[in-house]
Amino acid sequence: MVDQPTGFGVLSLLVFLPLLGALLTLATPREAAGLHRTFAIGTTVATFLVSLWVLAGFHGGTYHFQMVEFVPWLPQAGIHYRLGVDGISIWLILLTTLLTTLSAWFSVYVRERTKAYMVFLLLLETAMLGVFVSLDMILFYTFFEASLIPMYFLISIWGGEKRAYASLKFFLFTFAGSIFMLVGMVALAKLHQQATGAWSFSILDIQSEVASGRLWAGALQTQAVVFWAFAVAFLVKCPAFPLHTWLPDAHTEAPTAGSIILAGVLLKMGTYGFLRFCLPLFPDVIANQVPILCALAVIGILYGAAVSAVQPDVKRLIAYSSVAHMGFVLLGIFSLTPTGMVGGAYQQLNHGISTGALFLLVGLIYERRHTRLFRDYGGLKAQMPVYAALFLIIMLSSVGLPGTNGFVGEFLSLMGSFEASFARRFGLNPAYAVLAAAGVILAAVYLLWMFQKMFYGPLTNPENRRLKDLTPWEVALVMVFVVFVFWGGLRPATFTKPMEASLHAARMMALNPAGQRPDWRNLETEIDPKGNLVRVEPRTREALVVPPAYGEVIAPAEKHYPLAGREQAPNEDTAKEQPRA
Amino acid sequence: MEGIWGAGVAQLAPTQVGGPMLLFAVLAAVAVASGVGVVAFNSPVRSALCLIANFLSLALLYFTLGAEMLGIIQVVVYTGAIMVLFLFVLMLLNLAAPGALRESRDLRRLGAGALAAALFVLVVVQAVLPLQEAASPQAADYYGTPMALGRALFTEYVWPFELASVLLLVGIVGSILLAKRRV
Amino acid sequence: MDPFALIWWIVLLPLGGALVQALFGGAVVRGLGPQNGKKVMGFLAVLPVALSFLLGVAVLQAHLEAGAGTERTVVLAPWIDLAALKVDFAARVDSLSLLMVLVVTGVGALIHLYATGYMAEDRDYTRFFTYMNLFVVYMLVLVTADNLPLLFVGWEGVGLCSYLLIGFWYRDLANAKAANKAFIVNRIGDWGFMLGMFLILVCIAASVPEAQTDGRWLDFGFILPRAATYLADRPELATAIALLLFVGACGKSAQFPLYFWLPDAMAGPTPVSALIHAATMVTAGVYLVSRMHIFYVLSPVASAVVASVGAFTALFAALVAFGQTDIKKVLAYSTVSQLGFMFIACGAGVYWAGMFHVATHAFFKALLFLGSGAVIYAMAHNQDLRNYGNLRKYLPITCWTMFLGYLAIAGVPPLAGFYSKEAILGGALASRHAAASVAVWAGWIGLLTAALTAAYMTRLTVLTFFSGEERWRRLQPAHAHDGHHGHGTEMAVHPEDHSHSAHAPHDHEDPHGFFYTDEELAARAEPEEHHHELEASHEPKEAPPSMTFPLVVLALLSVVGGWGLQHWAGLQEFLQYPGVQLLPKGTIQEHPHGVPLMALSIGAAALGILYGWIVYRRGLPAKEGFDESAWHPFRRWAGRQFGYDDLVVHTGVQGGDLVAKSLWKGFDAGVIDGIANGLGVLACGLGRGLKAIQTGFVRSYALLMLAGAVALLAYMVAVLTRIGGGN
Amino acid sequence: MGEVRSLMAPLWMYLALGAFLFATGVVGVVSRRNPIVIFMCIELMLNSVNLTFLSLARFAPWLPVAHELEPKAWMGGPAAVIFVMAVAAAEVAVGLGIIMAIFRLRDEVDVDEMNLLRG
Repeated sequence: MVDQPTGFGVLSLLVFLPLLGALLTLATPREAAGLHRTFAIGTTVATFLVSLWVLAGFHGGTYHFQMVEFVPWLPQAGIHYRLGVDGISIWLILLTTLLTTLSAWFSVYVRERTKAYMVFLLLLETAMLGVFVSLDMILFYTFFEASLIPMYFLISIWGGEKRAYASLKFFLFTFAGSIFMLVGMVALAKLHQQATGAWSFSILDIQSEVASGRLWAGALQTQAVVFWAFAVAFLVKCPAFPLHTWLPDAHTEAPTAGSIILAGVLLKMGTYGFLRFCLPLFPDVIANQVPILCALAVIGILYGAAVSAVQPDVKRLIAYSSVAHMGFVLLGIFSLTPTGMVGGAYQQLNHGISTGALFLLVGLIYERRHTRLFRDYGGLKAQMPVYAALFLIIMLSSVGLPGTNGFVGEFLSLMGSFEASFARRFGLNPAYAVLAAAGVILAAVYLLWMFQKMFYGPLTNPENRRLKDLTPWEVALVMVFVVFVFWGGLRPATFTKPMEASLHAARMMALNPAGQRPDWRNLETEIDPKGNLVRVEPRTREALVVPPAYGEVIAPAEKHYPLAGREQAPNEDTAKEQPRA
Repeated sequence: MEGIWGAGVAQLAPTQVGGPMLLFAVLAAVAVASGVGVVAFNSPVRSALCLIANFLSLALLYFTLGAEMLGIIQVVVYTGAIMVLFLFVLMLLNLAAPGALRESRDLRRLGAGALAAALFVLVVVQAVLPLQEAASPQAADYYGTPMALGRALFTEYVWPFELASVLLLVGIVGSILLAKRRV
Repeated sequence: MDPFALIWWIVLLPLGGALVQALFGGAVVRGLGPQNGKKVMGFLAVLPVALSFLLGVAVLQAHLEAGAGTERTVVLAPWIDLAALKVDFAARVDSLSLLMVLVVTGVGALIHLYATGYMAEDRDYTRFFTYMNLFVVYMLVLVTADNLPLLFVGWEGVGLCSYLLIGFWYRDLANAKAANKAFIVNRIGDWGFMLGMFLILVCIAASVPEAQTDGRWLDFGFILPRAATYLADRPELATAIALLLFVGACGKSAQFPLYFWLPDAMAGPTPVSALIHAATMVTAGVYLVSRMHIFYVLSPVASAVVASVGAFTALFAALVAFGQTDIKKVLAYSTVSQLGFMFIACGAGVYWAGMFHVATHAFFKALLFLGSGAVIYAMAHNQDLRNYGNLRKYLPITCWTMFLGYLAIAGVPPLAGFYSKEAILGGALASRHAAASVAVWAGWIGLLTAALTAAYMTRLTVLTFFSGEERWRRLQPAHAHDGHHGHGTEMAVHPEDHSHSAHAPHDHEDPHGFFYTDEELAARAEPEEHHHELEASHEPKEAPPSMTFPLVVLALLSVVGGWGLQHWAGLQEFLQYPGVQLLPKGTIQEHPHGVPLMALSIGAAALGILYGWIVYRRGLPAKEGFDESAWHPFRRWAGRQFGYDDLVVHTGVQGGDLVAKSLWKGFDAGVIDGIANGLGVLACGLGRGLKAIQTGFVRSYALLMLAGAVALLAYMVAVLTRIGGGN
Repeated sequence: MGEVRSLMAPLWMYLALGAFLFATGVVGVVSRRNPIVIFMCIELMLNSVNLTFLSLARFAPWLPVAHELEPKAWMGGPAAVIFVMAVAAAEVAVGLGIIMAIFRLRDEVDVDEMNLLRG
């Protein structure tokens, strides 16, 4: 089918507003630092408002892409300007705009070369937003790579002592990974051309070919290769276990805003890529790859935790903890259970919030003392009680204490992987879940150790005796995170509801046989609130926001995997629900 | 292969020994000797003189091929113009002094000789011998006349011709620029 | 309004209290001055807990009117809301939860009151009560939760508060370390808890027909009735679930493999030890096992494990208690030992007796801790038994209330401890439960432990209050060491620190106002906090009424509590009803009130007391004096927990550190980065190699070109001859 | 094939001569150090190519245009010769200019000294 061009819409505005701001900032005189800050903060705030507008217009009840924009670009190559947002990307967009706003706000501490700094920050925002909204693989790849450059400069200009090494390592690792992805994209487009006769880089077209089983019909043996071409790029980005070593250096050397965005958003591009590409497009091989990816995730959880427990440098510690946390995300996503996938996708946001906040807090103290080493701290609790309290809350959300957002994500992903592994799905076995759960213990170990090193004990270092507590606006800055910590912990439904349909769809795309797979192009199928794939009346994309009348079930939702060896339920006694008040 | 190499491999065509062969033999001998001389002589001036001899013999060979026009052009352009240029530069740079540049007898020359020999053998074996029986000219006699040449140049090959003229123009400008004192 | 909706107010009131303390506490204390401010905030801290207790009584009224057998779920709000899993903030109102609610709020209120006096001089007064109120909140969430995840919220929440309160005097690193130890060991338990929860889910959720469920897979109302059905064919799964949950219980209730955090937890202020580490939090494990008892009923193996672990822990801790000289440590080990008793009950299948002991133990152990707190308070924060003696002369109220508590724990009839302990032993010895033989053995060990308990408690009491001589009189300053953890004396700015900070690097420019100027710094400098060590001339003084009143109330409870609960309130019937099935049908038994058991337990108590009296009545024996070398080797060994703690901690910390460091330096920096950098080096080498070819000699290029041409030609020839081979 | 004309040697001799001169020129280009001589050798090679062109145009006009069965003449050969000469002239002019420039910059013209392209 051929799409009608829709002009540029709100998503384009969202993506290119920061770019506009960057250009305006460029136009300002070099030494007007205040002006640069005003422009940058103003732009990010405006972008945040636009993203709220997008959220307001977003409807969680459908797995289809909404607010789709389509502008023909290179028809003969099947490359078009195609944007859209669904449940998987909507919160990442919000996270991006929020974190960028806060980083820009924090960046009043940047003294030298503010202009370039702010410009890079805004360019980075454009690139990140572009990654999350683009539905065309070439567009995606462009933004994906474009996000490297501003971050590279942020690290290599405003970074710490080893910034040159760190930035180069960061660039090379991620770049090398994504090269494979480009190859995979071309391969997919070529396969689309073989299947239908027309090249297309639109994931809508490709996925609908995959859903109908036509795309891979002739090329089953190449599917695993293409899958890994994508997977490698995303594993580097995540980062998963053997490919993670760029992260500690980059995090440690990056300026605070860079660390916040790196941890908060850039890492999510990896897991987002898994959800957007690897699950929907490779239904025939994904099950065989699950054990490998889950193994990497589990190793990452334990390894990251163990290594971070011996870091002498607080930022390094947090960086390694990111490896562990993203392990939970991967584990949840690749449990391929409804709970696990929601947990993984939700843990993305939580990690963005809690780790971003941790980096922010470390940045606050770093601005004062210009050291990140534990041995220079200790006993700060008496000196800066408010700072200590905020740090405690954020740290607990990172530990995954129930009641904070970190718990819900970890809990659900672990539950999902536990189900999958006890049902012996995909060749998993219980060891995966049991070991992964042990990561929760280690999280407590290193984070508590960090807190003790920084805040407990006598105030030994006389340098610290002069430290004042946080200034009010700094407290406000951190409070934003604290609000989300508790909101996400006590009302997770706010965030999980809009994701669920898309995640169910992604899961069915990965697991169901051809014909029972949801199709991103076919608006006559829908995921109902129970998670079943059902048929609905034909409708237009604009009409997606109204919940349709759900028709017959094409594929039922497989909510939980039966325990291995008892696929048939034991005879049910007449135990009835307890009366609920 | 048939199409390209015509009659393919055949036995030697009968050729009567006589004046024409003799003439060719002489010219060819001069050409070969002078060619070798160009490469072999150590002094550039001698090489230049050998080159002149070579050009003249080639011009005469053109005549034997019935391409009088080209033979004349050969004499005028090469022997007249280009070689003068060579000698002029040689005198200008005063490189004529023997031993100004000692030629190094290194492996490179051996390699060059070997490779050149290989080249020669290959070409002859592959391209020349299959054409042995083509002993008689096929082309019409007028093909070398100025008229035919001019018509060809101004009809069929007009674009290459124009390009050649542009090339010459560029060459002139370039050489002037390069030769100027202050580049 | 629905009286049962009050259950949420019970939880929310202390939460409000905590918020008030956290947000306005500092301001109030600064505004009204330390004296009045602390009074106000102390009142505001006790009030919500007391109100919760009253509300709890009201809910109990409604519950009894509705019939003890009923159970209700009061939903406050949805929490996790997925298509595949729904979890609510739902409170469960039944006898079990109400019993716990009353114990927590009642004892909690008393301890809060006590703390207002005990902590009066502390500079972080309001922070303390923030944590205390928060703890009550979490504890109430734990006991009222209607589903496992919500229970887990409380479960980890109390762990958090325990962490915060153990490390309350954080300026002493030892306290911080103890706090970390507590939290991490608890996390090990939580790991088991979580896995058990997941296992329940996968065992039941996927097998239940869609029609029967609204996705609330983890509600007790969903799990407990179905467990028997769905695990009947897989007993090993029931065992696995039960044991995983028991791992959690071990962590929280300090049972043997994981007990070793509790003694260190005594680093916290004494009210904390009384509330968290004696009365309420540590009994959460028993509550969990009782709440989920159906799985233990289904799995004799698990029950046997529970009983034997409980028995071993009881005995082990009782022995260790003999080697302790710190009064709070003795009480800590006795707590561990008593918890062991409760698990003997659970393992024997007399769950109600376990809960009974939870209640009575809350009374007398809280009393004992608070009493010891009063003693410590009176003795200038010196906690060493060996410096006490003949304190009854100075601290009459403390002495006699604590004496009652001592009799109660020793199991002297008709005090509280006697009834509950006898219920446990009787249930165990007469157990007709599937794991009967193990339970019976556990019962006998329990009896032995009862005697030991009486003995070491006699030691404590006699050495503290009686045994004529006042040993701190012959105190050399050398001995004035120990348990008390300085209230931040380190914080006082000493002159040399001034000299340090005077030429601190950031004196010159401070654009953001990050640092104190010198005068601000001088203003902040607090004088050395006045606090005197215990010395020979010390005159102990009785604690203020705010501290003694709770002692009296608790003493009363310790006296009548046992009889009251069992015979007046009819606890056994109260807890045994079909809904919660604290005893599954069929195995209900009357524990033999026959003479022999009575005689045995009384005899055991008498024996222990007699031994203690004989040994200690003349004061501190020489072979238990200050130089530990003179001690009996067994006592010394027991004092060091038979080396268990050192072993575990050492291997854990050192080993973990070693592994992690080697992973980091070796694998991360070595292997992975090695490979990455190796690739870089390889590329450079390649480039250098290619660079060598670029000689820049025109003729070399020409030669290469020629060679290429020849090779190409030769190739063509070869190909052509092959193709043309036909003719 | 048609009757043998006078003044004619067979095609293969011309070609062989051309090939030999070409090879000789190659040897010179590769082995000489004097740039001017190298130029001369290049001229030699160009001329040998011219010879080949002409002889082929004369004897076997059907070679380059195999599809025409009875071609009158193949004027490509002579034309090519013209172009080659033009190119040669331009090349020599520019080349010698370059040589003079180099000589002015650095007082010798050994190609082995001109290795600015060395990596």
